[in-house]
Amino acid sequence: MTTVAMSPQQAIEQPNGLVLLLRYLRRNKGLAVGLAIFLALVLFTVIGSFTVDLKHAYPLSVGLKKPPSWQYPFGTDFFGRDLLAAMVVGLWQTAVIGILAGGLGTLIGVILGFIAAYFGGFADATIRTVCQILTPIPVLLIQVVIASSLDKRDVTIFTMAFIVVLLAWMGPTLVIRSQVLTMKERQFVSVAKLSGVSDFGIIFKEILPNLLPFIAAAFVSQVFLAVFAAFYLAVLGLGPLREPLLGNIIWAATGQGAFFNGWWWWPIEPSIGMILILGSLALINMGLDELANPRVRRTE
Amino acid sequence: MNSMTTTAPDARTAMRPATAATPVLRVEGLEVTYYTDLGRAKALDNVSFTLNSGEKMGVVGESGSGKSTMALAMMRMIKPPGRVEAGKVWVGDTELVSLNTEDMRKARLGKIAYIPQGAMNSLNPVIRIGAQMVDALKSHDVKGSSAELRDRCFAALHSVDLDPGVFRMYAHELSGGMKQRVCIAIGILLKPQVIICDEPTSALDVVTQRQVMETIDRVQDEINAAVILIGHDMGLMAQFVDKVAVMYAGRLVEVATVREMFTDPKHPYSRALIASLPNLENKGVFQGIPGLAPSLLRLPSGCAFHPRCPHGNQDPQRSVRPEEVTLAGGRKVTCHLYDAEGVKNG
Amino acid sequence: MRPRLLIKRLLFLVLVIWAASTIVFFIPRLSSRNALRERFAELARTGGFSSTDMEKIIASMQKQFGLDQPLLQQYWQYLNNLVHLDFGVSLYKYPATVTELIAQALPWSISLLLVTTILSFVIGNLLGAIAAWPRSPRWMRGIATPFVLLTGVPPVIMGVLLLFFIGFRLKLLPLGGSYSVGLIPDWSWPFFLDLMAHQILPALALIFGSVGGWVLSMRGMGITIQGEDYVNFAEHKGLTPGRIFRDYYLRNTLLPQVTGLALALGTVVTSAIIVEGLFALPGIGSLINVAIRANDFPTIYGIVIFITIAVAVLMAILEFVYPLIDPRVKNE
Amino acid sequence: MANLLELRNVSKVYQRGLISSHATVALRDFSLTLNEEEPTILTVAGESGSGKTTLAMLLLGFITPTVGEIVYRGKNISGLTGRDRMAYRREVQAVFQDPFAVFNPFYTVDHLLSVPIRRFKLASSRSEARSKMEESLSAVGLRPEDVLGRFPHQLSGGQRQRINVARALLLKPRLLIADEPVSMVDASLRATILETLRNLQRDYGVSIIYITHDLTTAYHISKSIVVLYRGGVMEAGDVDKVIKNPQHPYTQLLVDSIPWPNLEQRWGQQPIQARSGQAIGEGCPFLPRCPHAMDICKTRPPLFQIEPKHAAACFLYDKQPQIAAEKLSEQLPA
Repeated sequence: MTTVAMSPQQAIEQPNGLVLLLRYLRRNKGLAVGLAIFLALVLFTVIGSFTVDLKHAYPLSVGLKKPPSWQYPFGTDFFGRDLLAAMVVGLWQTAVIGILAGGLGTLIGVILGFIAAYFGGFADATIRTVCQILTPIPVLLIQVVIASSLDKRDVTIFTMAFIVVLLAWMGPTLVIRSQVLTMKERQFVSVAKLSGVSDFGIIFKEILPNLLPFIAAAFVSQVFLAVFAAFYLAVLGLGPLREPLLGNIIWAATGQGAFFNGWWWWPIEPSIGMILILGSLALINMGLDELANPRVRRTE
Repeated sequence: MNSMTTTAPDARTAMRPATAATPVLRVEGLEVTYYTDLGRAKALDNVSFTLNSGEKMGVVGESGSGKSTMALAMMRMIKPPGRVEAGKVWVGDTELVSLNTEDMRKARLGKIAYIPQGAMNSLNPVIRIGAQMVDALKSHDVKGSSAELRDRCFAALHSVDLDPGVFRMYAHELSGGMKQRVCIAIGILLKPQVIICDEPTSALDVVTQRQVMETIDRVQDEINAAVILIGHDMGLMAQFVDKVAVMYAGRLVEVATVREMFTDPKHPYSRALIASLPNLENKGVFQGIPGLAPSLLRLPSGCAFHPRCPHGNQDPQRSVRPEEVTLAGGRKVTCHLYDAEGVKNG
Repeated sequence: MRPRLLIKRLLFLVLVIWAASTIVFFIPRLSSRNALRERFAELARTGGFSSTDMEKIIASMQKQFGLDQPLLQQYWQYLNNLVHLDFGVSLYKYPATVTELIAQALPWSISLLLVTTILSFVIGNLLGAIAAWPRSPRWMRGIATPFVLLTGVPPVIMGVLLLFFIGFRLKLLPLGGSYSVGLIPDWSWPFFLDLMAHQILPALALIFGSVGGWVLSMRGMGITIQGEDYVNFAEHKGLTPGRIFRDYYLRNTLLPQVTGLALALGTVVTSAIIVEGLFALPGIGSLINVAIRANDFPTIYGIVIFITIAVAVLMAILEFVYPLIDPRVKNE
Repeated sequence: MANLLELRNVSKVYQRGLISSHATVALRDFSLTLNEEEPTILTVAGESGSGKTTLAMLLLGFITPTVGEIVYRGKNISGLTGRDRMAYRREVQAVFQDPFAVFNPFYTVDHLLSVPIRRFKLASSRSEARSKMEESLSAVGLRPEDVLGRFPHQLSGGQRQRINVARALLLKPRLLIADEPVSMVDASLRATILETLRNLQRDYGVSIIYITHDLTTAYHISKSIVVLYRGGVMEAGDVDKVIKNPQHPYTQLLVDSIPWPNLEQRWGQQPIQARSGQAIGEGCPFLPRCPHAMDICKTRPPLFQIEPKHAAACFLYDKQPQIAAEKLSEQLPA
């Protein structure tokens, strides 16, 4: 019954999308920094994959334990890998695992979330209960169990991604489900029904477009969790040992006591790489969260 | 024709004792501008009026006309990107705009109280109602044992005819009408000189609405405060207030007693507003006001109402901004039609 | 809490534990590897073991462990043991049962885990609340961004960096181990101080890893709450800023955060596994670390289930405690 | 020709939660008949919780009745499928209350008009669709170029509610459910929207059910009125008779509480008793707050005929002839 205390009608033309995006980024520095770092990493990997001989990323391809020099800008490690090549390949592989596992996890989450929320009833009850039962279980430990029971030799990046996604889909499922539940009650869905739109039409044309910011945020946080999990397993020595995954490099470095033997560059470089990846993903996630939750955005 | 009640129209005002007409509230030249992304919007433009203790003034106008902005400005609660540009607000002998933040904080509820529109969630959901009253007292350095403070709260609850048991209840245990009356009780705890009600009953049913308005009326008599009722329901104004101020596009376009406003509105916008009201007599007659409320970002030239005004397409209206004039009997109007007739306010 | 809800909650708890143990039971059985054979193969490689009669030993061991019975039979037996908190026998430290190992390691980990979880909860939420509160100073409001970057630093990297710079280079704090060599553990004050000194670096590594998450979630919650009408009305009532911050803003923002506490313990435990390994602390973390390296499957599974039970029980307790602090929930 | 829409003894009971037996009766034994030849404007008035919105949801087919059935052109609506269902959708439309919530924020406002045109195939070509949209927009006093192509947040509440009404104009349904169409709109715009709805009925023969708590606008636009309280019909009949000469104690309290916008009509003679919260059993729902409460009121009062086209469910008039609930529509003038 309250009068519609609306902001005065904006007669002027709304500035186009790009200007709005830039203005939003200026106000939301976290997202800007995150995107910048992420782009830098992508550039590093793309340029690296052309300019550097990727075979040097594997053991016994170059001289051992050389500190960073003109010839080996990132130096070499105890096993004779050129760390620059190793970093390029490692970043690329981490990205593959992250995006694969994150993407799959989000996809499962969106599908189950929609089914549970929109069709409700028995489907909703089972999906919700399964998610609630699985939530308290520490996901990383189960992944450790899975990884440790696999034969070391046939563990590849893809099996890693599969292990990671196995128990990562509950988060997005619950988030998307609650969003769809609130969206379903909104009046524009009733109006769409009145306009003769079918159930599927409502899901894909009316509800899904409004959920894009949430799905994007869920995807980024899934990639973050996937990269974190892959790194975690690698550091425990459960990853694909031959691949120069950042986690493997650090596991090998700490194993050989790199710090104490003065090879400081060996553990530092992958650590910085990992911090940049996870940090940028976390910042982007924070930015997307604000985009999805208008009230949070308002105060910047 | 009307089988309704037939008490004399001005029965209520006649009964009020004739207090000395010292204005308890004087607002002079209040101006507020919002610096939004899309440009500067002058939400309040040189608003001035006075109010005596025990008097009720209604403030009406379309959404975006600046009603709520005026209330927030008087309480100095305008948040960025808005800013109070100029003006004075005198409550009794204190001027609020120049007070420092600490004194202004004490003045809120102490001298001037605000009853919110959304009573539904204006009460803290996780602490008891009593705690939310006592902390208001303590924040204004009211001394006394917890028993004394509690009794003071009981008195306030009693005057809004709420059972003292509400003191120990939580917000989710109260109905909409009860929550609104708790807000009123909080408003009168420190017996302020001015009470601003920002559409207090717009979220309530019509029967509860009448109950709440009667509570405000009784409470006002008890502490002899001046009351400003902000709203858009002209019927409520007819039943409750003594004088009516009409706002349009951030300006006060007319101020008159409720009888003058309803029987002989001067400003074309007031006249159109009164005519558009559904009434027992004019069943089936629909007189809307053409056009739309102007955007504060790009106000029409001259008088802001000229695009929608029947007298609007002539010269002074289109080009020159009208000044407020005082007509016979103290009525104020801001319209070129009355330039000659009224006395300029300088 | 009405009894009906009590039963529902306990049933849910049992379900969670059953789910975890079932997953942990079946997954290894699906994989082609045979734990025993690998264990002995490794022993044979390190000498002192002729491989000829190994098959016979493995067969007898399997019978003794009941691994040769049909899968369902094993599963039933496994669940039965679980009910008596018997996680089976550790392969690596043979005579000791997993339960004994856990019992030994638990006291060491308890202090580290609880302290880090509580500390990062308190620090994280306070910083998040201040970051979202409009009245706090300008630079405080920008605090969220660096902390978000912090969430990007896995505890093990933080541990390595701390170990190297503070431990090795500046020699301020011990490099590892739970107490200095040569000290006899007793309830004396100096021993306690020494113990604490050894815990600082691992605790810091864990806190840095999880505090960012709390800052982020609290900041989002804080911004939402401070837009609420009751905070606005509190200001209209002329309340002192301190009261508004404490009774209206903090109280309403902290409640939802408490529910996340139990889950947080789950994540801190998983990080502790590596950090304890890194700092050679004799807690649950290193126990599972060693078990992984030694393919000691019963121990790994035992610890995983134990941690799940702990987290699930804690969640149930929080579920009971919550209505006491949030009046709206009481009359559910 | 079967009636356009019939509600036969429709009741809706909400079971709160699986465990608790406490069930709230949102609507009790409500019957109504609407036929196409006599398009009318019927007001369903009541406070919040009276069941008026539940009735709207039932009529729109969003929820199904617990007891009784809703029949559209002779067929029960819950069983409609395929072409029949689309026909029902096409002929029973709604205007909702909140101008913010009706628009999908992702699309421009045109989406609200273009989707029904496409789904109900109201236009053969894009240009015809465009002209239909422009025609309905100008009929509600909006310049199409000011509005089309814009996003909802760029328009004022008044503009948005007009587009909402334009959508109804565009579809020209047989029955329009207007659920509080003007309560969130400024006074100046209220008259225009009410006039558009009235013209819809007068010129295009569209029956309108105007759901509101605001009796002033109800008196102004409708021919007949049904007053609901806690799911039960208290009073019904010609709107002039019911508003100017209310018989049921609840209607008297309601009418007396209306703040009429003129000084001669003072309000506030009827004392108000606080609305008690506990669930009423079988008896008259207004019993706990009724100044004339009698023992007999503990049983359910039927409708009594006070004068032609005016009935009230109150034992004060038990000497008057009783009317069965099914015959409610006969009290309502076309």
